[in-house]
Amino acid sequence: MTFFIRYLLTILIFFPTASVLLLLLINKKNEGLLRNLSTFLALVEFILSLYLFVYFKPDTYKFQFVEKFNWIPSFGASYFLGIDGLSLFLILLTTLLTFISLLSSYKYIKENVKEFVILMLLLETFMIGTFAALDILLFYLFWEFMLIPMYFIIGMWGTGRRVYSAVKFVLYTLSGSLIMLFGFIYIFMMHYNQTGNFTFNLLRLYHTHIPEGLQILLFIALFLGFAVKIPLFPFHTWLPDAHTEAPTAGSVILAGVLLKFGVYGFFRFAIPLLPRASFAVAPYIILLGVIGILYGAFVSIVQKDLKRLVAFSSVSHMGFIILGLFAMSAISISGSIIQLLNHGITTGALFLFVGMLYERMHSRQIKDFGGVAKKAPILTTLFLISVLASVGLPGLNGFIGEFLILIGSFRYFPVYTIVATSGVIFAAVYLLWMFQRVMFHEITNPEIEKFEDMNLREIFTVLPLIILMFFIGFYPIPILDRIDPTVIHFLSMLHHYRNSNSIIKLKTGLSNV
Amino acid sequence: MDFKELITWLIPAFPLAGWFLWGLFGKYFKGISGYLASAFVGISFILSVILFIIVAYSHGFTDTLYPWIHAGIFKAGVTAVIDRLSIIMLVMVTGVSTLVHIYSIGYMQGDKGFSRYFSFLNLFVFSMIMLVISDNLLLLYVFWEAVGFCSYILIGFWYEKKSASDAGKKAFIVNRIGDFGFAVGIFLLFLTTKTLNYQAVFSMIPSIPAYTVTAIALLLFAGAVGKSAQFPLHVWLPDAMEGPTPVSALIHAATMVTAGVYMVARFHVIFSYSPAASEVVLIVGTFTAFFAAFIALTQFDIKRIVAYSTLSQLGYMFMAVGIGSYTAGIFHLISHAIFKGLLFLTAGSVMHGLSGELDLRKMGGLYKKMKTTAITFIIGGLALSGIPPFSGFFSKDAILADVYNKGFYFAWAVGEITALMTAFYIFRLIFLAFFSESKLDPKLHVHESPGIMTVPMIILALVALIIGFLGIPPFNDSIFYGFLHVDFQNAHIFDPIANNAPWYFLSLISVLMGLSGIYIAYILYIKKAVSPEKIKSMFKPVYLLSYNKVYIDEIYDFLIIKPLLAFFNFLWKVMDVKIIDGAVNGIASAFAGFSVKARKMQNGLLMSYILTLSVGVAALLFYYFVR
Amino acid sequence: MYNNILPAVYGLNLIEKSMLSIIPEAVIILFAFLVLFLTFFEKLAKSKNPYYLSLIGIGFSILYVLMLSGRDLNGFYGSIVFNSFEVFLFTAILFSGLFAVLVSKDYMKNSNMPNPEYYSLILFGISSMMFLVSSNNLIMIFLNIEFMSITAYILTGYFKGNKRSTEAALKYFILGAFASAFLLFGAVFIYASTGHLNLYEIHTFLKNIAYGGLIKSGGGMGINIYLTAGLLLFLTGFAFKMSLFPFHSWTPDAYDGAPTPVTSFMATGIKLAAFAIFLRVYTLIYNFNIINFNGILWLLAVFSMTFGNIAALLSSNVKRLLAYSSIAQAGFILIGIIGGGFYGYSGTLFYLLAYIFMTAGAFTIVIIFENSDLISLDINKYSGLGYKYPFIAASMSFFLLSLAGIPMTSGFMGKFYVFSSAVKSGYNWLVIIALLNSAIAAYYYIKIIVKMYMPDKEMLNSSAVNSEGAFGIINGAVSDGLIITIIICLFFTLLMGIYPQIFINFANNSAASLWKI
Amino acid sequence: MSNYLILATIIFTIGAAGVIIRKNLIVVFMSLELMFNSANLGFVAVSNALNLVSGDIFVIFVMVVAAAEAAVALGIAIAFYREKGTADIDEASELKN
Repeated sequence: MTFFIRYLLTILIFFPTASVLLLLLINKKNEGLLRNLSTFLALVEFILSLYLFVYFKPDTYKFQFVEKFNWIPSFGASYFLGIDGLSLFLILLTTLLTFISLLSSYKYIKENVKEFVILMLLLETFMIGTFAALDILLFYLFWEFMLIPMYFIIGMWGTGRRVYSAVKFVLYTLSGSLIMLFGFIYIFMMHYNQTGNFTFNLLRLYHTHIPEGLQILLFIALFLGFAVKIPLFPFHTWLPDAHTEAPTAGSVILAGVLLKFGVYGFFRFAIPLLPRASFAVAPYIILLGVIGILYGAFVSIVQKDLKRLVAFSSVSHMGFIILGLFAMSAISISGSIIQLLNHGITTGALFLFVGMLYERMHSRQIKDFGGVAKKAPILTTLFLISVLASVGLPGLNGFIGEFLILIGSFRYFPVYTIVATSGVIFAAVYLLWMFQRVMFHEITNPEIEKFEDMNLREIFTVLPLIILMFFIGFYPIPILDRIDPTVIHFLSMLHHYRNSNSIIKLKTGLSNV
Repeated sequence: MDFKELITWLIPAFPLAGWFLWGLFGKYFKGISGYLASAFVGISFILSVILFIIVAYSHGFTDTLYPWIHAGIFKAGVTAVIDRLSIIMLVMVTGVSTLVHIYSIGYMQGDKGFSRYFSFLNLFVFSMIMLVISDNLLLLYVFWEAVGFCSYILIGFWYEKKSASDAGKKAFIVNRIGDFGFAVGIFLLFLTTKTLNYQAVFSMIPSIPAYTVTAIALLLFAGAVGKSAQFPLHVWLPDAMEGPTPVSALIHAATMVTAGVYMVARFHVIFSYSPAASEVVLIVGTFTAFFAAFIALTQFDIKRIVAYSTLSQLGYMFMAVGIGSYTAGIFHLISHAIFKGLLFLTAGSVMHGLSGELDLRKMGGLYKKMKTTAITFIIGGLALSGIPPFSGFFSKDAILADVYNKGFYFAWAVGEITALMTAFYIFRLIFLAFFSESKLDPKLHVHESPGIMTVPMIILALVALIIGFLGIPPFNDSIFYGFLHVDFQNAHIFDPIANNAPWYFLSLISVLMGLSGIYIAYILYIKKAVSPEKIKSMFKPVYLLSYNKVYIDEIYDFLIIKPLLAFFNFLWKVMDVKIIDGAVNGIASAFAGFSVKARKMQNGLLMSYILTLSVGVAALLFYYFVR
Repeated sequence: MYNNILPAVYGLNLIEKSMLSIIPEAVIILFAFLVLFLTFFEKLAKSKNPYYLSLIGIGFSILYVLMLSGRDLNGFYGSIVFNSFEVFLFTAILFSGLFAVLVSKDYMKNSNMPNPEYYSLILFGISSMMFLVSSNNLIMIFLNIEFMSITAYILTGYFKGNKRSTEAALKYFILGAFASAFLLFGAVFIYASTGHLNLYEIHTFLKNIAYGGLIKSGGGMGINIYLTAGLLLFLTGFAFKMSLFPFHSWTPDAYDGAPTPVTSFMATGIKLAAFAIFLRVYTLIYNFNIINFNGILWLLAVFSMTFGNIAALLSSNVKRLLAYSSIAQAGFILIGIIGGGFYGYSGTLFYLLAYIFMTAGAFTIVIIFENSDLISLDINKYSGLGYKYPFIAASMSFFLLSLAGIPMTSGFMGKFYVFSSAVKSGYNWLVIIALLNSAIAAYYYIKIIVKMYMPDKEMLNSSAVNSEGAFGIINGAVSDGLIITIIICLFFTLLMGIYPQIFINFANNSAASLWKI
Repeated sequence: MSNYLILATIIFTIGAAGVIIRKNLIVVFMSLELMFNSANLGFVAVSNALNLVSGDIFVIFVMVVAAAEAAVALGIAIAFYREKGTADIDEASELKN
């Protein structure tokens, strides 16, 4: 058992890979077995990941479940894993969503089932690895190879302009990450020049001394990598295409997990490595975030395609998270982390529902719907819950995150915060309007007449998410307790840079009220 | 937790349980769910009465159920504050809710969403209770939004009707606009006081610079404006009448819309320390009172008339809290809850009798057909127009007297005129509906509502009859004042009594106003001494203005909604697709162009290859020697 | 490393040492002749013997390389050296030769070309490359470059009666001869300025000048000019072989026209040998503070990358596409040399090794689906392969991703290695340009993957999936030699991507021995 | 010796020019030979000037190589002529883009 706990992260990372090897042996024809087995394995993975939660010590900021082996000594790269409060929950989210999206695609994925499940499990490996890696090279390996399975999932099972979207997704993200790689290499070499030995160990690189001007340049390099993933306002255009054309499972993973990597990267790499720069540029990044909030909301209001609408809505949501993260106050950062989970849960659920609507109607156009509520009460209720969670209705998860973010950021960026708060209104507008047009009114489209309600599998698919929405909404303490030390330590690493940059803040007129 | 804390938490627990039960297993309960729901709410009514007695003979207390959020220095728990203010609200809310539940059993009979209706009604009661007893602003905000959601879902209860779901959406969004201000207020408050707990906040308020307090107060008041449908955010309430009538009675007359008043009263410390903010409250209240009454003069939809009267009565309450006489405000809140609930229920019963007919022009002479309804309605009307000894007289009069005595003569005058108008439009309604000759279409079979509907109406009527006497003797030595005033001890008294006119003088004026209003209505619609048409033609523009609700909706639609939508479309179609994505694809196609050019170089001719090569060599040599 | 069974070197006299130092090449040449002799016997020539014979030869050679590994020999009066640098490169070259042989078997049979000469030419080519790598003398360099080139010319034109093949040979020959003339002429100037032909001697000579300050005191000006001219012209010759822009122009046509196994051989072996010898020459006689050659290399690298990638973007012929990509790859490899230092050179070697495996793998798959009608190289032919041949398509995607430099592949590690070396010595812009380039490159590699897995319906019927008589496919099954090649390449590409340390050590050893004089 | 080298350079340039401008295959080959031989001249000159022997050795090797190349060249040329029926190198333009 102790062994098991000691190497839990490794087990979590490579269990899906092992499952893939197992699945490779199964005959392509035997689809039922493939589906069930893969889903079961994903479930096992999720249960395994719960051990992380159980054995996680909430009272320390130190990295836990640490594993460290030499990997490439001549680059000073090592197989170095460990999690803190943030990565703990992101890993849990990953395993849960993978399971759910596998469960959700029983009906959606009709051909090449084998390839699909294999890719999904492969993807899981890389996602978990990315969250667990504390060695930059290892992180980058996982980070970038992750694109490939996702690319296949979008391209092979997508709809419409799937190839265009897939390629766009890969190239967009790749270009970002390559610039980011340059930043990493540069810091790596900088550390070498200072200490005379190569290392990719993140905790050591934190102590690299980098002059401010250079920091800003490097920050831009890393920023490009992460901002594309998030996606931050001007770099977001890959997202609607990818989301719209991807299969349901793909969209769920994309929205639920992949978008988190950008924020995770900022939290784990960009800001601690380049603290001065991050304080210097924080106002501008927050500006982008706030623009993103409003822009995403505005554009979603006029969308005609359900998935596209949800996609733009997640642009808006990620804006909130960025605001909270870069406001650099304990409250707002905890809010951002909570909101990361919320966005994963809520948007994931929304995509699942859109997927269900699509499976039944083979259309994503809002105008083709209307009056579904009469035919499918269960679907309507659960969908409504997720919509409200995404609107940020109190009592559901979304509210906690948004409120903490806003109340925390208000201290340092009052103006931006107020603007961002207005985003909440528009969220209500586009989501409720969409919901009304899809679910309410008289039935106009005869197709709706033979619209059947959710079956048991579908209910079980979304139920965990719905429960989580209520749970986080009413009792977020278990989560907040575990992320609090992490956040406090994060800020204590930065805190003596804040004052040194207050001048810059004053210049941009964004100092404390 | 000891007994009183236990029941404190049992009071919301029952409706919550109700919501889960009818929500999940509604279709197994069928009709029973209505009775059970009423029973649940009834239980919490009884419990709150018990709690009332406990509190009345001891002192208030607070109790934390569990810690909810803590992040950094931010802490908030699920905590209840039980003091006289909240307990009075509690009794009122649960009481009215119980009656409305019972009434609804009859009203919603045979609707396919029966259980759904009751589950959401229970959810609303739960949220309202929590709103009343919550002990920190975050919790307040939570349930502030929760009741908003309930009203959204209940207004849009008949979702097939586009108008209904539109109205629901409108309500939610307009409330959101108010809550935006409310939220920012909370942020500012937290920024200055570092806490959201009532007691902690109040204890710090005196030490905070006045302008900050004013800012906070105004922002919070924005929330109240949204929730209590004051001008300019009043637009959602009239549309909200699309919902089932009991819902209008409970949510849009008795309880939710009064939450704003409750909130201002609850934060009396903040408001009383900022005269400017209170001024604003007074102005908004006064204006809305007049404005709504003015619109109500000429409407023909009975529910809308009653709705506008709600607006104007809420205006009165805000006048009260605006001048710092909070007890008067709460008193009017309570009595208004009773008689306005009564009016809505009776209006609903009229609808029920006429199978959904709402237009005054198609009614008349109903008195003979449905006596109970008529009588109860008239009682409500008298209460509304402030005729003694009905409750409205005492409560409204208390407010106007305070306004006069604190020296706001203009506000007082407006109030009196509004009283006249109120009396006029409500009796215009009564006369047109119940007395003047019938204009019903004959094949419509008009019938009195069943007992299950009439009994609650009667009860409410009786209460409306007696509750006013809590208000005597007048002014600050009344029973109600004596009971409630202890909670407003630490309010900052910012304007002294300018003059204390004898109470009978003021009362006389307002009673005269009321009576004259009734008399005008009588002349116009019973005696037909002057035909309404003549007056209509006399004040054509005024009439149109009033009839079209001062064109507010149209103005909003034209000035705000349409331009915004155009802008959003621009953002998407041009900004996103053309500019940003265009740039991305532009780069791609540019590279494609380069590629074609680059492959032109590879033209297959040996000559050009050799040439390239030697040019390369030449370039190398050049690079070193000539340069 | 010192696990060899031969007696210690010290006992041996000069001749014996010299002989010892060329055993691996000698073995190959021996077998080349053996294969050649098979042509005298009809029966043997028809059968598969040449194929197996050459495999055996390569096997022996590898054996000898391993035996000699760790020794530090130089023979023939210092014009041939053998140390861990050669060990590394011989292994690489022999691997590429091995692949060339393995993939040729059924290709030859299906395109009915005469066997033995072909194999012997391949073997000669291998040996010439090995000689080139280990040569340490201007004469030897010139000689072996020509030796290598001539075999390459012949192999390119090996398709009897095939217009494209002949034309490719012609172009390759003329340009090649032209370039080697420049090389030769450069040698003249170097000789004129230093008076030595042995690299080590030139090295010491230049060192004395460089640090003895003869240049500064105007007396050496003449030397300086001659030297500059010589080195530049010499560089031209190498740049041609390394197919750097603007000396690249032969690459697409030659690669396109040649029989694909030969293309693969050229793309891997010749490039490898050229880079290796250039690396040695560069370290020995270029990077003194006489002239700064990094500037020129910088330009060459940037141009090659950019041109290669951009030209490849839209090309729809797989062989040409890979040719252009190889130009770009050459640019990437050059970055390591520019980065310089021990780190950079070992990075270059590592990248070269990685490059061998991924390129050979990619070409192998091209061979499989090549077909007597040469349009079969259009990438549309690859539509839907992912479903008919899952393993092959998957490995193809893997090789392409490796070429694109996606992590988990050797390509990424190599790129990372050379880039970091460049950053180490401060060539930031070069690295940024290179990174952007590899972003562009990703597009056309991915384009092929798209074809294989996400075909558009109308392309499917023109696909190689249902076209008959692909060279690599014997009655439905992909033939063993190809599969073996793919598996080897896959294995190494993956291993170098995931656990590169072994290979890095290997490369470090050889890079360390570059300066051993 | 520099004069010799200049002469060699001139010859080399002539050869290169010949390769570039002449269209006939055979002439191109001859110009290539010219280039090689200019190099030989250079070597001889240098080794003579610095009275070394290695240059002369190099020259011999170059001659050998040149011979070999010529053989291959003619082989290719014949094959080309067979297919195209002409010795004009502009005919070799099937492989492009």
